[in-house]
Amino acid sequence: MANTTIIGAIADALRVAMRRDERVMILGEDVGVNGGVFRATEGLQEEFGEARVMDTPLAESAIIGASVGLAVNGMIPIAEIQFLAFVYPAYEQLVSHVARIRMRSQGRFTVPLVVRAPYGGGIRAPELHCDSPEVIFAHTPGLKVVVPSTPYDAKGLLLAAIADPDPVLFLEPMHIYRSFREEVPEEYYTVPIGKARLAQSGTDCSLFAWGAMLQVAMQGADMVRKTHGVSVEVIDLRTLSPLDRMAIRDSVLKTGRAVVLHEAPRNAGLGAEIVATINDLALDALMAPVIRVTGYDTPYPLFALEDVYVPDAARVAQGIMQAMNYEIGARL
Amino acid sequence: MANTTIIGAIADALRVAMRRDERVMILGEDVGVNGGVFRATEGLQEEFGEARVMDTPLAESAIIGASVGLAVNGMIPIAEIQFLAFVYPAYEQLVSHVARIRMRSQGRFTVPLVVRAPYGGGIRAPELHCDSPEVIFAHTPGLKVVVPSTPYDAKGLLLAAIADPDPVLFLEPMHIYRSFREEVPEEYYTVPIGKARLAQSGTDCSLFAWGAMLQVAMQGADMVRKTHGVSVEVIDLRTLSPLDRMAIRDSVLKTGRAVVLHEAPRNAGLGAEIVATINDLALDALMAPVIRVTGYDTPYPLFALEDVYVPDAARVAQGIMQAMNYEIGARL
Amino acid sequence: MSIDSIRVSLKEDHVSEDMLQRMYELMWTMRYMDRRSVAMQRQGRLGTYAPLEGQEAAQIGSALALRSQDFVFPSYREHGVAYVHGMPLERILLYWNGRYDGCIPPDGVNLFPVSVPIATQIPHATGAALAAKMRADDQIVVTYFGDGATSEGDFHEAMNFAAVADLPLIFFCQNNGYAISVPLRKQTKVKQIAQKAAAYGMEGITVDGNDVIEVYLAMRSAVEKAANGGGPTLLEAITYRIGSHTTADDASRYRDASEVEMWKARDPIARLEKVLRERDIFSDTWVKELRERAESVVNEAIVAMQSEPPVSLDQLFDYVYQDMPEELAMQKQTALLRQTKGVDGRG
Amino acid sequence: MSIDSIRVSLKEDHVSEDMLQRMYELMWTMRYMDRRSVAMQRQGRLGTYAPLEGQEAAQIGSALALRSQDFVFPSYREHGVAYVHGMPLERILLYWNGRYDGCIPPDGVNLFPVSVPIATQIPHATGAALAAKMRADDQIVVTYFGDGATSEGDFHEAMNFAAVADLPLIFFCQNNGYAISVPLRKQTKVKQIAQKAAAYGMEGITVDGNDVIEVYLAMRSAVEKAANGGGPTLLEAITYRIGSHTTADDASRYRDASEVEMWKARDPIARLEKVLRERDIFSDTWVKELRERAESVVNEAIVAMQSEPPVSLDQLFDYVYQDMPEELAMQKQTALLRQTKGVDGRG
Ligand SMILES: Cc1ncc(C[n+]2csc(CCOP(=O)(O)OP(=O)(O)O)c2C)c(N)n1
Ligand SMILES: Cc1ncc(C[n+]2csc(CCOP(=O)(O)OP(=O)(O)O)c2C)c(N)n1
Ligand SMILES: [Mg+2]
Ligand SMILES: [Mg+2]
Repeated sequence: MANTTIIGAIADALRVAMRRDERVMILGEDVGVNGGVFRATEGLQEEFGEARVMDTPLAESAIIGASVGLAVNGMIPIAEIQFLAFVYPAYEQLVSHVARIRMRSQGRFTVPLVVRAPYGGGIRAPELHCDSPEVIFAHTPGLKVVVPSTPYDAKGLLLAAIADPDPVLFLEPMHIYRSFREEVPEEYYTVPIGKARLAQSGTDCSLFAWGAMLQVAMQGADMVRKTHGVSVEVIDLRTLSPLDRMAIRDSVLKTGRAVVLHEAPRNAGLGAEIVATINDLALDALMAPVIRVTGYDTPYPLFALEDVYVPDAARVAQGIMQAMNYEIGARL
Repeated sequence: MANTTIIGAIADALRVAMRRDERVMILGEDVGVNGGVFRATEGLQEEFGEARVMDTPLAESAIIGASVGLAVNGMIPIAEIQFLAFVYPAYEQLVSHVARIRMRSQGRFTVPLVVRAPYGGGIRAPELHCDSPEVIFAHTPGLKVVVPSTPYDAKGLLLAAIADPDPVLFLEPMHIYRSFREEVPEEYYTVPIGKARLAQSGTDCSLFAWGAMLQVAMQGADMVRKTHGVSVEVIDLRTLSPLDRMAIRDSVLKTGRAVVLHEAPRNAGLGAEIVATINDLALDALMAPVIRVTGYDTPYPLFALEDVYVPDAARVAQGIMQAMNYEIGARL
Repeated sequence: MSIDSIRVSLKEDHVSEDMLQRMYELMWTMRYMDRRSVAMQRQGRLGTYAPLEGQEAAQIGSALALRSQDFVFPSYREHGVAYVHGMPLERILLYWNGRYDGCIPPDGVNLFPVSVPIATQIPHATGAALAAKMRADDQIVVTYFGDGATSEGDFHEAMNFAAVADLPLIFFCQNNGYAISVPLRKQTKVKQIAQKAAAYGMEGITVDGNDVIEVYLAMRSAVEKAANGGGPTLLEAITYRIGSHTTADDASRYRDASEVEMWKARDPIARLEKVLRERDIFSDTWVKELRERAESVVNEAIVAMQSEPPVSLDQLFDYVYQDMPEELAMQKQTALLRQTKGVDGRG
Repeated sequence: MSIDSIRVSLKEDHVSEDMLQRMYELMWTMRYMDRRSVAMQRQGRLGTYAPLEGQEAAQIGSALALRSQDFVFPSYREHGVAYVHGMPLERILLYWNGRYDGCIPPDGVNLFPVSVPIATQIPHATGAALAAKMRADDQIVVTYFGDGATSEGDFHEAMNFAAVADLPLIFFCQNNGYAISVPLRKQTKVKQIAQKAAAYGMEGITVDGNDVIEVYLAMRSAVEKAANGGGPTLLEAITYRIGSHTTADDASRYRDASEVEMWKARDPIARLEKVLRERDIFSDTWVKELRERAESVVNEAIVAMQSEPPVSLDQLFDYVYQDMPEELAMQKQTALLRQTKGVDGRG
């Protein structure tokens, strides 16, 4: 066991994976001697050499495109994108190729690629370092989208992503990279992709969150417990695509109310799909509209405004109370 | 008045706009002497010259990026993307710049750009000619997304898009480019962006659709009227961002049931936002889950499979009957 | 490195008579197949099709210089390359009928599926070449693209990456003078695509793409160079497509008939025929035989294509992921029920 | 066009004494401002900041050659360019404090906001230059970027587009040898970035980026050329950043101290000082005066930055679109209520 942070757990997972399987390699900007701008790959080039830990030219489409070629020619590439918004120039490679090669070739060629990228707000970073476009990739069949919110899950989910025969976009909540520590096994283990985690059991309202928002969700749940005695069930979705629809349904069937929390703009965000999932599978149980506590429908602002933009515990608490206080109308 | 098709109305709108305002120009691949692969720009280079109707190199990111520069330096560019999936290499320009320049510069610089692109399935086209990623752009604050479904709207909405001070993604349902004609005024007129159109009034169930799916919606509505006497209200959303949320709410408050229809994959598609909008504004009126009739959660297939993939009238009719036959449960 | 100095002047002597005859037969086969495909499209028996007529020498000549272990990343017009590298003709045809079989090479055939978005296959080739280099086995990689493709960012990023990493890779550009309707002079200001190699510190070579022997020899040395650790090459074959961009295009809108005629006079098959005649290895009986052989090969492929079983829903649902997500499995079940009972499972 | 032959050898005689002194003062001002910014970041008074120390000559020299009507599309490190072209220092500082004011040049200042995603501003410049050419007024466009940026697809697409369209445009590359930690040899196989111009049929010029006079003169002729219909130029200034990539970076992880020392010995300010002394236009009183002036300009800007009014919600909501959509107006109202009453309007 090691007591470590999310970034520590990620670095550990990378090392473990590279030791286990020679085909695993890392490519990206500044991943070599610099160890990545967040130090996720620190020491790896020393241990595994320049070929397996490769500083690429500054060209994201080539990084993802080359990863496709590496993957279909026998390697297991892990591509680091420095900040998630810088995957946009590689959007075509991700959507038109990475996500479709298995289907296009009916399994003849596959892309066991992991794309790692820090994302989300709250660190006073320059513009375009803080986008949360997870829904864009969740809408792309053929990709899986995974977001850990604890050191234990970070290591286990990343190792599962590397072992996965299909491409996984592994989003790292940089706001909580170093914000807390947890005991994490030193050996190899995986946390299954596709399964949500019950972060806290409750009876009155379900609260769905992921990544850095999980902490905010817990704080918000705590507030309403203290102020109004509301018992909130907090679900850490962990995998955003494919969604654990059964976990969403079961929780709402139990509580009858739900709040979704995310940093991304509300309109057509992943929150909408969670509302739609509840509509599909648990409408009868619903005693109030599902409340979405999200970023506003604006671009992520320059950092002087980010505290206004990113949902905080007070907004979560308000969202929960909104769901709790809803007076059901003449629904029929 | 001229009796014309959607593609005819688009060509007409372009000509009218270029005659009215010297700053309006067209750039894209094959838009010049070839008149565009669908002939939307036929004859325009002859009339307005090579500078105002410009064949660019084969480089979508440069087309959109250069359009930004044109727009902030006094022009009103209309960029043609040959098929919507070929805007993917320009995704970064669209999302990181086109959508954000007004906000970034607090109105000091603006991008009155129209990006036109044919999209959608059903024409036995090669791979990646048929994607319907409209939700991706609807999730991008700062962009507007418009889709006409009739020749009259095509001309009026395109002229409104060109007049709009903000960037508009103008999606053209190529499946119905030439499938029917309608009387269209020859002079300049606009159809307001942001307002849905009541395509058919009804009392039992609301059906939301746009673009090429509007026809399919009407056929599906017709089927259930004939077979089950169901009165369907069909709403043509026309603008996908910003959504006409009030039109959605009002219709569902009236009918109590709803079906959403689109070609894109279901998961996190625009249908989810429409469900979420109904959840937000009309949950009490809802007598059944909102049914999503959509493409499957797979990449758009090679064309031998497209008839299976793209929703047809029978699937729409089934979706409506599913909503009609739903037995409301013990919701509390 | 000046462009004029690198223009190779190769002698056909290096090529065996057997090889010359094989080239001729392959070119003839592809031309016949191409014309049949265009005709079938007109009859509604094939979807939109991208003809290669005029580009046979560039394709056959380059593909013949490859070894079977070499990995090919094509664009959408390389039917000739695909065939030479081991793709059965009927699968090539099936591709143009919207069938996935057209994307699946037989086992052991190192051919990536057609890439529709322009230039996007080029970085794939870069990655594959990096894998080959890391494994240090005797594989080189080649990617095909057009003149228009060189304007895309992906071309640039992949070229630069390959040069820096010194990869066993050939960038093969079929410069046919047009990207749909856009002529080369609107695509780039340089006269030859090979000049672009200079930006990457890479070797760039221009060959007469209608001279199958010149293409073959240039490709053979690029393959040798790559296989021997000499790094990547940008190889430009100047050629012309005689037909339209695809069957959905009408090239007469943007090309003068006189230009097309000029290029017809440089027909790659006729040119090889001249060489064969000079070498005295061309006879009417030989040609008759090979034409019959070629036609029956193509005709059999067409029959095979037409007798393919109907598409199956498995093709739509089973290959999105290795393990089908629950929700997708439900969607498949619904689709199956619709297909068998004509109803929605939930309807 | 050989790279060696185009390396300009220009004489400082062409530059007036006034201009030389102005250069010196501007470089000194920017260096003082840069060091203060780094210090303020350490004290938590500024966000992550990208220092320019070492690159003053490239920035001041090139910007001084511009006319006020010329349109500048910068990257994120061009504080010197921005200042010379008319952006008040306090706004530059405000940018690094996460404030929108930093993206708004005063009326008449043709400066585009900082572009964070690498190379993406380059196509903007291409479009702006196309507009300038269409209007045929006397405006040229210049875009700034780093050595790393030349690997991105956007650099390539924009260069190619500009060359084909023959635009009044200068591509100004500050080649400081690194893209964060990645050295030039891992970025590209060519020795000089200017060589890349060959791929586009464009002129490429390399100058000593630490020699402000050479930069200025090369830029002046590129501006003249562009203004006179001579088309675009790729102008490479070889320089070095003395500090870290940003205040979030630690350059000692990837650069040898000896390399940094070597470049410190080529300090652009010291080099200009030498010229001034040779010309006998450098005196201690003059320097003392200008330093005081520069310091007070910077200090005033810092005070102005710090006395900016607090951010307003209008900045978040009012500029997404010209006309605020209904739903967004509701979101703004909610946010306002939260701010004033500490509660959600609906809560
Ligand atoms: C990214 C992208 N943009 C546009 C298209 C549409 N398109 C298909 S082929 C083509 C021209 C390609 O020209 P070139 O690269 O010269 O190849 P050729 O067809 O001449 O073989 C275009 C623009 C596409 N397939 N992908
Ligand atoms: C598209 C994109 N990818 C990655 C980054 C992260 N990043 C910021 S600066 C930088 C290096 C840029 O190097 P160079 O172009 O040489 O400019 P310099 O910083 O040396 O001035 C990187 C990789 C980014 N901002 N945008
Ligand atoms: Mg071509
Ligand atoms: Mg640099």
